[in-house]
Amino acid sequence: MLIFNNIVKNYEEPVLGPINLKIKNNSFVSIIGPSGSGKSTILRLASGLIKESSGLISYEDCVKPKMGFVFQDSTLLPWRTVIDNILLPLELTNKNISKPKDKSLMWLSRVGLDGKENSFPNELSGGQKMRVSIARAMIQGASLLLLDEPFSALDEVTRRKLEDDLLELWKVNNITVLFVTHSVTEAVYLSERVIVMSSSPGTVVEDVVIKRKVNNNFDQTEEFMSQVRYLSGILRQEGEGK
Amino acid sequence: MLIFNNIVKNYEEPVLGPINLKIKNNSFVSIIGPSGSGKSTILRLASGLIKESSGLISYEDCVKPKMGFVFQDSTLLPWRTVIDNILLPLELTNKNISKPKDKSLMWLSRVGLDGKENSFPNELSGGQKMRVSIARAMIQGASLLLLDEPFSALDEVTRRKLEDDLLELWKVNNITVLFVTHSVTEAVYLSERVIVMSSSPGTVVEDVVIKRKVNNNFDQTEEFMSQVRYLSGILRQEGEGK
Amino acid sequence: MRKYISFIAPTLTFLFLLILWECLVIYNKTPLYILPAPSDIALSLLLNYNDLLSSAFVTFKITILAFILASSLAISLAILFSQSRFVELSLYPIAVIFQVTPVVAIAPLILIWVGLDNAEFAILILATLVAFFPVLANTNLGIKSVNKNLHELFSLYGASRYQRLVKLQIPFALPFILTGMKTSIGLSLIGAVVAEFVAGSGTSTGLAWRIIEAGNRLDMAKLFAALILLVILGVFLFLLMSFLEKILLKRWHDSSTF
Amino acid sequence: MRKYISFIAPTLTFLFLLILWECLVIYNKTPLYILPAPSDIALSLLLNYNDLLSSAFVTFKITILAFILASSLAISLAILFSQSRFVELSLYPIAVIFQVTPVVAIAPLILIWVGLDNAEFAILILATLVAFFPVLANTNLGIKSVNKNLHELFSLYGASRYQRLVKLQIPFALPFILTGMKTSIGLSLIGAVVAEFVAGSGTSTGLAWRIIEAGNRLDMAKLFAALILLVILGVFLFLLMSFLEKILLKRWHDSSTF
Amino acid sequence: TEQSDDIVEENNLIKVVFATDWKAQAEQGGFYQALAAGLYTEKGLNVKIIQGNSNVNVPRLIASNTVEFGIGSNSFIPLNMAENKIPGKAIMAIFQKDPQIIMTHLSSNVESLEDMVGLPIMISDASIGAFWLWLKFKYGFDDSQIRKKTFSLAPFLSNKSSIQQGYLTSEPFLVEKETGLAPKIFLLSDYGYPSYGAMVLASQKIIDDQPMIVKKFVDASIEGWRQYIYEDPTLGNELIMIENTEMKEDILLQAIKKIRSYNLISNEISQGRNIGLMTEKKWNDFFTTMSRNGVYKKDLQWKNSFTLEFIEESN
Ligand SMILES: Nc1ncnc2c1ncn2[C@@H]1O[C@H](COP(=O)(O)OP(=O)(O)OP(=O)(O)O)[C@@H](O)[C@H]1O
Ligand SMILES: Nc1ncnc2c1ncn2[C@@H]1O[C@H](COP(=O)(O)OP(=O)(O)OP(=O)(O)O)[C@@H](O)[C@H]1O
Ligand SMILES: [Mg+2]
Ligand SMILES: [Mg+2]
Repeated sequence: MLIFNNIVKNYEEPVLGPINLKIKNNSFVSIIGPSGSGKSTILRLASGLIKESSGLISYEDCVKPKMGFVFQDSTLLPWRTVIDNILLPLELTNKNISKPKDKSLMWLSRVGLDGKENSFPNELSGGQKMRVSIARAMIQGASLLLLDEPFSALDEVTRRKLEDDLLELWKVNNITVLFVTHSVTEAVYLSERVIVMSSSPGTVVEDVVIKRKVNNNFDQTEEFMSQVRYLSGILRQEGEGK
Repeated sequence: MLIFNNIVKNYEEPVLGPINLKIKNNSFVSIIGPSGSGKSTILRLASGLIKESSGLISYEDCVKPKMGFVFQDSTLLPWRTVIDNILLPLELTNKNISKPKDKSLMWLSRVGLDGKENSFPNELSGGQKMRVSIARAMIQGASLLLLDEPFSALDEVTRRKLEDDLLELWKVNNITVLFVTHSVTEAVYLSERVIVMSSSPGTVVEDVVIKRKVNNNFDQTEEFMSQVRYLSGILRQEGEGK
Repeated sequence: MRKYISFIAPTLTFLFLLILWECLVIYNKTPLYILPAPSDIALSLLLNYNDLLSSAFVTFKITILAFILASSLAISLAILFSQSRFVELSLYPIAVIFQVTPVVAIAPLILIWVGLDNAEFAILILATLVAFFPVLANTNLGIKSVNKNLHELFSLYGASRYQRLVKLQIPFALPFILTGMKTSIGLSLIGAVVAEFVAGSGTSTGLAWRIIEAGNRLDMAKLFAALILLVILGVFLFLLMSFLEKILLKRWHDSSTF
Repeated sequence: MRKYISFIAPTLTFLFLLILWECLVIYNKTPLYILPAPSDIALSLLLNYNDLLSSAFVTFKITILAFILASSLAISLAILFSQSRFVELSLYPIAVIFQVTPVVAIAPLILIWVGLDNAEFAILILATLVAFFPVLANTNLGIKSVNKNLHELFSLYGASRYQRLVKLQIPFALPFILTGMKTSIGLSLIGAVVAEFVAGSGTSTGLAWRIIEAGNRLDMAKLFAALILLVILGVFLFLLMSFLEKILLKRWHDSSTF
Repeated sequence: TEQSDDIVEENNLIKVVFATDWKAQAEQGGFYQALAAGLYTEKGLNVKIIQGNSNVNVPRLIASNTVEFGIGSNSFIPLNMAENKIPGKAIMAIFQKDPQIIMTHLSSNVESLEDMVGLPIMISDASIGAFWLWLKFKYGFDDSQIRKKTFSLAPFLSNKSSIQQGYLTSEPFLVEKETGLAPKIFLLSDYGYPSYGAMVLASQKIIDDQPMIVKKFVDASIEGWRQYIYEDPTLGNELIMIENTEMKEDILLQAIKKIRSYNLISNEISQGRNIGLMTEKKWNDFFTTMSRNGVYKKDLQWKNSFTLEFIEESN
């Protein structure tokens, strides 16, 4: 359980809050909202990278879970090859994983980058960098995944494949996913719960549990469509309200 | 007219080509394709930022048109405020525009960033940076716009608004637009012609003219849907063929 | 409190060091003529107040002039280098030559060249030679470190070389340049003193003059008083540069948290 | 052709300068005792081959030692600074003090301290003092310039200070450090020479000593031969550092196009 | 071994260190002669000569007991030591008159020291605190005339109107060798400059604790000088040229000749006797001249700057 209790974040002016949220363990929660509404800020607060201006963030058992974070801009070390970038979390957490190299090659292949392991970041396309960053977030088996628009630089085929991989991973491994996206369909398709933000300052305007009667081809169902329409409507109101 | 004649680009290995393309003046052409297929590379070749390994790129009348470029990663000068970043092209091309400040404020407002003119880039969210970058590309009234996934970091409302703004701009000003996206719907919705790339090395696998009987609410029509389905099918084949 | 720490911390260190020094000298009964205690030095500073301050001012003047000269020279040179790889390859070694030629060795030549009556000018030249290299090397690095993407942006808009320089390369290189200058300002001071040692004249009597004078008279307290003034001047100039850096880099650069 | 230009360009400049120098000396009939022609110097170099080379070697040795010492000291200090703002604020001014204290003035103290029999050690200390600051300032800048995003990445994975240092800060600062070292290596050489000037006893026989003695005896050709050796040494060391830089930064850094 | 233990037995020889003020040259020839000819060893001393340079501050080395003996270039130095209560004093004077000269080019129209008032003169750092003071009050020279003397003669040679200080035994020879013309020389002692040159200074510690060693050192040095100037300097010169590989024999020989012809270490009458001699009268002269002109306070214990106990006049 990750709890946001009256969280406010101010820079020169207030940008976020107050936010009250409870993210249950093993849930898959998406955050959508206009650009600049504070989605990234929420993830950074959740991970402890920035400090809240007021309020309290707490984890269940008061232990910070092991986190994987895909930043909005792929944050790769320019002096490391792709594979060494992916191995970084293992090095830093001193995790003794058997065959780390094999594991990272597996992830590299899952994000469709076989053969790029010895490239440097500046030799990759935008989407490729993002995919390396995704592989890196996945490799250490985090129990809380914070994903900031991980797929928005990807073409639809790759994206769909990675979405399904992510769902698979989530189901099998009992992890919690906090997923920022600006695609309503993606949010509805993937998550159990969608949080909609509005901006200036960012607050939660809607917080819905996604109803999902079938799992196969959920995105072809009317149930899916109606929820997408509902959320899009809210978003549109938000956007035009400004 | 922008002509790609047998263009090949190699780094250590071949990444693109051979490509043969003719982009008519005042046309709106989208490029879609898997991540890493060379879409960005094509834009950079077209703008002359990188040199082709072989082949010839030529412009009509052999004059390089005035270009606006939205890079895949918003390339802002970190020491300049938002407004000064937007004014940069005017400074560099020494264009004597009346009231440049007003014009840039107008663009800033069009991309939904009123009030952010004195922020520095590191104080902006990912989508906000991208929007500054869009405003910058627009301000000098280029006759060739090269847009590399300009809207992929944006929420759907902002995106839809900017898409319509772009179409408006294109229609009114007789400009040529080369538009990279990974959204098939976006490509079909916006463009007169869609080019589909495949990867390793990047080549053109499909080049279709978009049929558009109506203009209003085109994206609600079956004509629209069928073309989207057709292109998505090709893309899926490409993606799975790998 | 946090606001004043940047002032308190160094002051505390200084005080601590001074007290340690004083105690060691007293405890070991170190004679004055080997190492005077801070109190002796302070006394001498008070007694020779006038001499020393006016000398410090002379040295200060030359330092500032040399620093400005060296910085502008070095920045111009680095800019020239950035314009042509050939020029860079041809001239960088020459700059290295000037850096590694000891002032002591070329002082006679410079003196001949400017004439004995222009000893001050000779000092200025020598001090400049001592100080210019760090700025050159750092500006060079800064200009070369400019992000490829930003360069492409400028190419796209057909920026002229001049525009690229003043709107991209210089602003980007600024933190690098300023660090070079922070090294350089100390070297200017050193250069001004050393140059006065080797090429000075009796018409302008900077701190080197006082050091020699006190050394000749074996007046160690005064010698150290001059040295301390020199050091204070150095630290002052350094802080000045740090302050300038803070102002110039204010908001955007990651290193500007200083 | 392009490949060799980095070799041809400086060589051409040198040749050009040498020829110009020779012509000027011949044309102006400059007397030997003021400025010998390159040919005179070359001759003297040949005649005093043995002496000069062995002196150059002595200077070279001290330079390298001082350089290594200064670099490691400066890098360690900068690392220490990066660990605590308080330490940085307290100690940076001390580093500035050491930078601005002229070697000439502290040489006697150091000599007394290490003992006259250890003049070489005194020279080493002095040369190190001369050389350490640019590396310190640049390493400091480099470590501070580390991208905020990258820092966040490391925070996220709970990197220890040590890991952050060796896996993030040092690699990131590498280009900065190397530029500092490029300045520093020249200063080490200068420092070795100047320190020998001021603290060398009869037993040390580096290039400084050749320069003074040749100067005393008005053997300008030999003096310049020693200077030229010094300069060659300096340029050689600089090129060595540039080469090292090229290897270390190979692929990733924007500035590594050098 | 720790050198501040100053005296260490070694083959039954007592080790002492002697610091000169310059690289090995004829002006220190007698000491090298004594060393090379084994005169010190005969007296049971193991002398180590450390060559100095313009930056080595001999009084400080003596004060810190880093060395037992050292050279004091002129009479100001022992007085400065007394003024600052530095424990050490002059025990003998090699040059009875200071060989300091001022030189001009032969073509110069400067005819006397008075003519130099107002003209730029190249002066070394050390001299600013020495004979320059005398020139100032005697002729009205002013600090603004001072230009730094570098280690090179080139600035002098390149400008026919330049004036520079020098050492009687070295610069004139070099100038003549280079230009073919001997420079015009103004020997300060000819104008009444009352200083000794090249005194031997000893630390107070060794004077108090082991006067015998001091005496032995003085005696052997005197004999060394006698041999070097008035007999065969070969041994000394060979050692000098080993210690200072840049030194050449012609320079050494002409310097010896000059020392003899100018009677620098011993006057015409005594010709090799009374080397090292100092007299209270000459010290008194020097001090009164200087103190009268404000260089020293009148109450300075000037007698503390030297001791005559190790040298005696003979006839
Ligand atoms: N400097 C470089 N060195 C080597 N390979 C490069 C370099 N730049 C790009 N590439 C390769 O060229 C290919 C095409 O890159 P490009 O950026 O054009 O792809 P893209 O279609 O824009 O992909 P995306 O949708 O991910 O942005 C990629 O496989 C990439 O790895
Ligand atoms: N360092 C900062 N200083 C000042 N304001 C900031 C800073 N960082 C973020 N902001 C502001 O906080 C707000 C929220 O930013 P955030 O990055 O969380 O938005 P977001 O929802 O992730 O947007 P996007 O979809 O564009 O990524 C924005 O308006 C932004 O301008
Ligand atoms: Mg964001
Ligand atoms: Mg791309």
